[in-house]
Amino acid sequence: MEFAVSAFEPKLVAFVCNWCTYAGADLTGTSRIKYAPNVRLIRLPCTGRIDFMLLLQAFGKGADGVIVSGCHPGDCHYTAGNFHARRRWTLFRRLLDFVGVDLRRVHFAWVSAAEGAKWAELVNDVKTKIQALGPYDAFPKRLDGRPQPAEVA
Amino acid sequence: MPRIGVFICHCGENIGATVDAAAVAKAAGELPGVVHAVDYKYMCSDPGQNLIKEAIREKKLTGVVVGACSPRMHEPTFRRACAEAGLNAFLCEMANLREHCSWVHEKLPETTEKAIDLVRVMVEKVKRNRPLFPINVPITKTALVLGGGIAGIQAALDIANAGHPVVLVEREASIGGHMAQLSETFPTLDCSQCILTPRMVEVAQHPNIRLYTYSELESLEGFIGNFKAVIRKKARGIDEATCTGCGACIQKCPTKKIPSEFNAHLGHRTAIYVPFPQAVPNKPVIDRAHCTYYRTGKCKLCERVCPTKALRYDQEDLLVEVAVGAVVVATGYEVKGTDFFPEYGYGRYKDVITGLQFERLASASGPTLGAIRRPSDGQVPETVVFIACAGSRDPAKGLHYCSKICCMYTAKHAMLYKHKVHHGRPYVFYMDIRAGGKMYEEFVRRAIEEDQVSYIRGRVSRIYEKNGKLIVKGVDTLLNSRPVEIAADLVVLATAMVPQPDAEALAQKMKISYDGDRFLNEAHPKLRPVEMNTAGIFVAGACQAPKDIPETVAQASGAASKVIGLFSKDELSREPVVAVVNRTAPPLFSTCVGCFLCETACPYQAIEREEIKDRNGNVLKTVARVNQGVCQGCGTCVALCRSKSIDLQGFTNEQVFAELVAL
Amino acid sequence: MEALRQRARELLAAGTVQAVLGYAAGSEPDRARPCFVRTAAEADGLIWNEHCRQNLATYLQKPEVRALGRLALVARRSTLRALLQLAAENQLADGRVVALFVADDGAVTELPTLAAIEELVARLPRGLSDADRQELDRIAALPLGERQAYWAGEFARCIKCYACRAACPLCYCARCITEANQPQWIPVSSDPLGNLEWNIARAMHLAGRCVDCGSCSDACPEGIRLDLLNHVLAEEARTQFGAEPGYSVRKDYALASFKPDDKQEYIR
Amino acid sequence: MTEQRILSRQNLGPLFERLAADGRRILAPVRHGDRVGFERVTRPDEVALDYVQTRTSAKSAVFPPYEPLLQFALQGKDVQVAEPAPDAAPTVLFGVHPCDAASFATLEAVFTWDTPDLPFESKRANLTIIGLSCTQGDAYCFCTSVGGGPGDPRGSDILLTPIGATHFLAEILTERGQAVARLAGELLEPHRGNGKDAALAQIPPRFDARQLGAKLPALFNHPAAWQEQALRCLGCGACAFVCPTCSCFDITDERDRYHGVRLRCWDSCGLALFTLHASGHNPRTKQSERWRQRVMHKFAYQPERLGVLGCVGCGRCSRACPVDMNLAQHAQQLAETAV
Amino acid sequence: MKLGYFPGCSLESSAREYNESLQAVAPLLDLELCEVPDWNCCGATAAHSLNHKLALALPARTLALAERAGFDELLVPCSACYSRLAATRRDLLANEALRQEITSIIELDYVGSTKVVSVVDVLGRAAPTIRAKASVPFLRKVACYYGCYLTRPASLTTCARPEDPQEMEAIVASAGATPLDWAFKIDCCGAALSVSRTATVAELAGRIVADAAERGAEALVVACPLCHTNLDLRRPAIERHRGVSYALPVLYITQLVGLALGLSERALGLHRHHVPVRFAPGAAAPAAAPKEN
Repeated sequence: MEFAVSAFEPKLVAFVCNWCTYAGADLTGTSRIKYAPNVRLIRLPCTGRIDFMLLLQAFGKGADGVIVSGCHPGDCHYTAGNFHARRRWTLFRRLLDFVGVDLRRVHFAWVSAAEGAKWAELVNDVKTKIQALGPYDAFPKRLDGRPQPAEVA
Repeated sequence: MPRIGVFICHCGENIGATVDAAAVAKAAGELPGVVHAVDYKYMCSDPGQNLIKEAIREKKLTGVVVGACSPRMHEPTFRRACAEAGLNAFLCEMANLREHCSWVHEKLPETTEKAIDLVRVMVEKVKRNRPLFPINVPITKTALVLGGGIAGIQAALDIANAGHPVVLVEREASIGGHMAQLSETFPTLDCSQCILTPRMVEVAQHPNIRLYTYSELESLEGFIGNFKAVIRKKARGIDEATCTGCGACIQKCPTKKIPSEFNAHLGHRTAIYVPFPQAVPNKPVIDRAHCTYYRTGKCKLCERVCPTKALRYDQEDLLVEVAVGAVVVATGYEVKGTDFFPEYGYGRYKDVITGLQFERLASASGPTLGAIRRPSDGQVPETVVFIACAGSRDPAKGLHYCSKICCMYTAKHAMLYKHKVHHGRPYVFYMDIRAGGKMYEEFVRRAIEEDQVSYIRGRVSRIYEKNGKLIVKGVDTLLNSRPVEIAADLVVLATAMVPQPDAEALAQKMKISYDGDRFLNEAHPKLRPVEMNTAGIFVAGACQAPKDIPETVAQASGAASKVIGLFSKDELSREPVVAVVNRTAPPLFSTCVGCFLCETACPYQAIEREEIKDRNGNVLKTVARVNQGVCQGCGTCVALCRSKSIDLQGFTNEQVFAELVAL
Repeated sequence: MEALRQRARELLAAGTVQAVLGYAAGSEPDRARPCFVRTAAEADGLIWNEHCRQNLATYLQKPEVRALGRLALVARRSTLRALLQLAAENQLADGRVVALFVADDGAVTELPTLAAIEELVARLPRGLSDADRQELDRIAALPLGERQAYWAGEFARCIKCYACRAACPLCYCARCITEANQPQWIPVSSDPLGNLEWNIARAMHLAGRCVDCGSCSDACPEGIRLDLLNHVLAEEARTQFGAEPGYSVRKDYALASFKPDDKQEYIR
Repeated sequence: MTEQRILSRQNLGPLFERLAADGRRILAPVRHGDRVGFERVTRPDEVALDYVQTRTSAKSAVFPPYEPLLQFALQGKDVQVAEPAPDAAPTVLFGVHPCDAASFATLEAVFTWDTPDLPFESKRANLTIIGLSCTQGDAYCFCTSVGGGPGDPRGSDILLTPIGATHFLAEILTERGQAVARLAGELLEPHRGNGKDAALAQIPPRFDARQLGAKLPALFNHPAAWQEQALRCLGCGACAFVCPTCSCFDITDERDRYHGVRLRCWDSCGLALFTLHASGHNPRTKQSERWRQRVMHKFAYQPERLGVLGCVGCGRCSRACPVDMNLAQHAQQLAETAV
Repeated sequence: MKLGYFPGCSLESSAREYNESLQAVAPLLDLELCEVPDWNCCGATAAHSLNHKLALALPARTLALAERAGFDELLVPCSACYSRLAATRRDLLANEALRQEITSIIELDYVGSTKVVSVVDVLGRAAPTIRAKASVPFLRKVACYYGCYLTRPASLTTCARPEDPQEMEAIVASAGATPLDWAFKIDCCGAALSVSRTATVAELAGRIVADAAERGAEALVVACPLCHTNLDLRRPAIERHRGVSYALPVLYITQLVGLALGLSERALGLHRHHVPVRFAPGAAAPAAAPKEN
């Protein structure tokens, strides 16, 4: 059992804003700080652009964990996009929790363009946590023509 | 069918040492829709770019993915290369194989796999890219400057001197603002009016400046390059074209005891008046609240003596509409806070005055012609106490912020007093002395050392009158915190600098943001200090935050240069990464239902209302429209729209979904 | 009930309104159905009891109903709140409807303007019923796995008939997100993901807007307690952001505004 | 070929076991609180035998809410298309009332009138229906108005009618019924001559569906007949989705990066976008037109084109409707409307 | 109007005339004072500097008793008592854990529904009635002395301008008096040192008396028993310290109002003062209309 857990490589999707976290992740690279290769970034202009449906979409497509990250409050390139996003997340998290979506799989962070190290820490930390949780089988997946776990009829 | 070209860069060893670039290119070549996939040592080099250009031409590519460094680094480079080869620049995307992959992971098969993933995601995205074209917004090359103080004057002159028409609006009867009221200015002690009035005259005579005094902004609509401003020209009661400014009416006016605003209520003026002798324009206005004719229906003495028959008693406010491309807000401040400290007795004791009143006392054009005489009995005060921070930096009693200019003007006042009353004893109660600025610290030292101003570090608790003296009770925190009492003849409060009383209303009218103290919010506190969040609106002077004259002038010139920069082109060209509200066939017209919940989410007020009408002009539907000149492309509205009627060009829902599917 | 009929007769007779939208007896004693009364004589058919639940404000967006002219609307608290929220969202012009608010004791208050509605609704008691509160707390207290299983079981019965959407006074989009198919936001099929995404999207789209009428779950042919999702979000929006939708015609959408110091302890 | 037998309730258990041993799955009504629905069962004690009506119909057994029509996969730059394996598991639908049993004739008429519909036919061919006569009805039942009845054998392969508290009269009606009877063997005892009518519910007819069908075309352009009734219709799909005969569907593709599936999903003529054209034009703009379509389709168009009524009088639509649109009541009104 | 009433220790001893005058004036202003049953010391003695919980429990008990008796407001004439009770109420309402702890100590619940009001609060509200009923307007110049506790700390006081309060001035003006602008109305009288360092008291209180006298005040007006003690009882010490004698009486504000309402000097307890309450003849006649301030 133990080796099965450690063999599991979680699939992480990160929704990040262009101006802070994407740039922060660039800095991680420039600083040659190593982190787990499990994460895939979706670059959007601003956290305000991140529709809550995108997070569900990521899980529905098989993500085991999701990271959402943008500029620190007050630093938004568009002044207030992250403030709007934050309210959306607050409500969304409450709903997810209520319907039984595991909040340990949804991580929110502020990572600025200067926080390259924080980005690496974040990814590694989320990866470790999701690895311990295992694959997110409890979340339904999009039908894709492959055999489904439960019969359709 | 899409024809996508994929170009994988080794970036020398930067990518190549960790990621198997050739394998990435090979894998990319097998992706559906990819017709061309190569790797190369340095894609950003000229030969590398030529590889892309040639492939675009030869393979008739409909989209390009460059797997290289961060798009924040070279996206413009590769997009330009694509455009040069005839492919719309926005059909090029970059996969970040360096910063997000080769530099942060070990040389392992997973790393190359991740690189392939990143390329595939971008291939799927670019298949859904549409050609986008820079948004060109025509620019009306006329600037509106609100406020005729030194900030507005400086901005207006700079813009006008660059050759652009300027509409300058001042709500008082003359331009000049607070600077015209000042006596001498720190740290040079040069005469304020002497340096200001030439600028005022220059404004009046400048061919590019249209001056509206005694006027206010009624409304502002539109967006950068294309504003429509309506100016309310208040009724002066005289015909400005006919009036020669001879002043006969003022001489004859029987109502003479009206407190003069210009003299900070220390002197008087008549009902028909010019605020001060050097006023620009030097044309009087009638103060209808005090004028005998307006109050009783009789008098008209002014009309009788007017040599040019310029009086127009029945004149009404006039609304003037002007088209402008940029706005500079320079509406200034007021001095306030006398009621923060009732125990100082301002209003109860005539000889407790504000700093601005002291300016008028010290001014050669003031009520005492520059002699320091106390208001109560006209005596020369032997002892004067100056109280700094009388309202500022004290959240318990007044304002939390520092008014910034008080330290310097208090030192100046004490000096001016000492220069005029050689045997006088000036005292200054202060919290800290903030004298950052060129020659500022030296100026304060001069006051203390050469002019022997007694600086007492401590607060004043109370002022009361006794035997014709004002007893100032305070504490000296440097002298073992002993209570001190000074029997003064005059007390000057360094009252706080606050925004104009109607600053909030003006900001709302212009849809620009302001802070909790009602000062206007610049777009970025460091990097965009003269811009407002609303594109095309700029800020100068103390309406943004307390500041002194040099700073104000610098900011005004900064704002002017932004306007001039904007006006240097005929059209404003903007990145087409903007939100768009969809339009569909009738009878729906748009899937937008017009709830306008997006309106308040937009940080730029870019959401407008569009009425969809039938042939007879009946409104069928009101839907949202994004003003592309104003939208900055954050996409907050896109995420908020329930019916998905708004999308963000360059980051469309379809593109993002395709990216997720490809993961 | 007679007071209601009398007000309806008067409004119709005076020509103040062209129709009164109220409730009539349903197929069985435990049901009531919305009805449109056009003449004073028909007003005798109006009833008022605890089965009169469908929020009648829902009808105001229908073109057929718009075509009827000025309406009187039999209203309970949530109906009034729906009217105010619709007005705040530019969907209802002041004066288009006269609300006939029926209090618990049967007293009828005629509210011809939105201002009058605002004034009255401000005085009404707020909050969830005890039963709703208990059910909410019961589910929230379940361990995560059981909570997940509970909702998976509930959503499994969803047949995507969209009765919840049709019954909701604030689901008035001309094109619902479920019908946006480029991209396909929510799977069309009523499979586990499609049902989960639909129900989450519906609840989120009503967050900060829902007026707690419960028409969604009343309408659900499978009896899924969809309203609980709305209640949870309404409570969160109220406690976190002070959102009280449906109490003012002022547009004050919690998700389109913010405070710099909004809660964020979950963000690292 | 009808044979009559007696089935003791005690023998249901062994019967279920023999069906299972024959490789058949059993779908039957199961009660959860105040809700009864068809589910897969293995034991008779799971089955609700005293229910009036399930919330949703039994049509899912042959026409599920969503089902794959084809699958595709990307292989390199090629697309491989595959038919999904037909769902051919032999199935017994146990305990459906005669109205639901009758609905399969309507579904068959729709799905087989022209091109064979493999997903449907494979399921239908493997389905045996053991019906259960109604001993009780409610205000919404109107099977007798549409040519059916609480003991109507049509559609069932075997029809059970409760006789007293302990037995069923079992009418073996078809060859598929015979096959089950052979499996049951001695579990089916000889018929002792008990009459079945006494046990049946009384459902008085409210209108004559045939006559109504003949009259409807004349009412098509009779706004009063539709508009007032449809004014309160909210335009949801509840009535169609619970209906045992509604067979409209929508086709959609779902995919990830390598695989995809083409699905058909239930749809409803009550939804506004049902008839929306790509041009933006919608031939049915008003809810009354959609409601009219529903009534016309069931009582006029399907009888005319396919020779079957589109309504079996189960009353589910009226029970499910959030705003109490009562189909039988409206049909009755229409039948009484002078043309 | 019915008010809970907490006289406190002083008003039963050194400040009896404050109690007498308040009780005499109240009915004329439609105020019904209902003494809180079984009240106890407010703890303004040494308690509040020695034991924090005791300092809260003592006033809390009185507050709880007042709340149990159903009073919306509790009138506390002594400024020191007022300060202790108001501070306790504030502290308990701000800290639920503390409230529970203290209420368990005193074994009485207190939820804060009873508010604490001072004589200045109550008379301020009654000013229109005083103006209307002032049959013998008090046509004299007075200096209103607030002392420390009525205006401090700023978070407790009900005075709109703690550093330059005007509430007492408004009351005495309604009784016909002319309040003077003077220097020491919120300065300390030295009450805390009243016993231990009388010389300091003489200096501090002396300044107050001297300034009021020099500005032509005909009376000092106070609303605190401790102030009264220092300005009235300690007058000989003041006069010795300054070498000047002052014939400046010190009136409780209730006494001044009582005089204006036509009550007798005896009813108001004026005879109990150390400094005789005597005024220059003439001015008190109601001939001249009271000067509005």
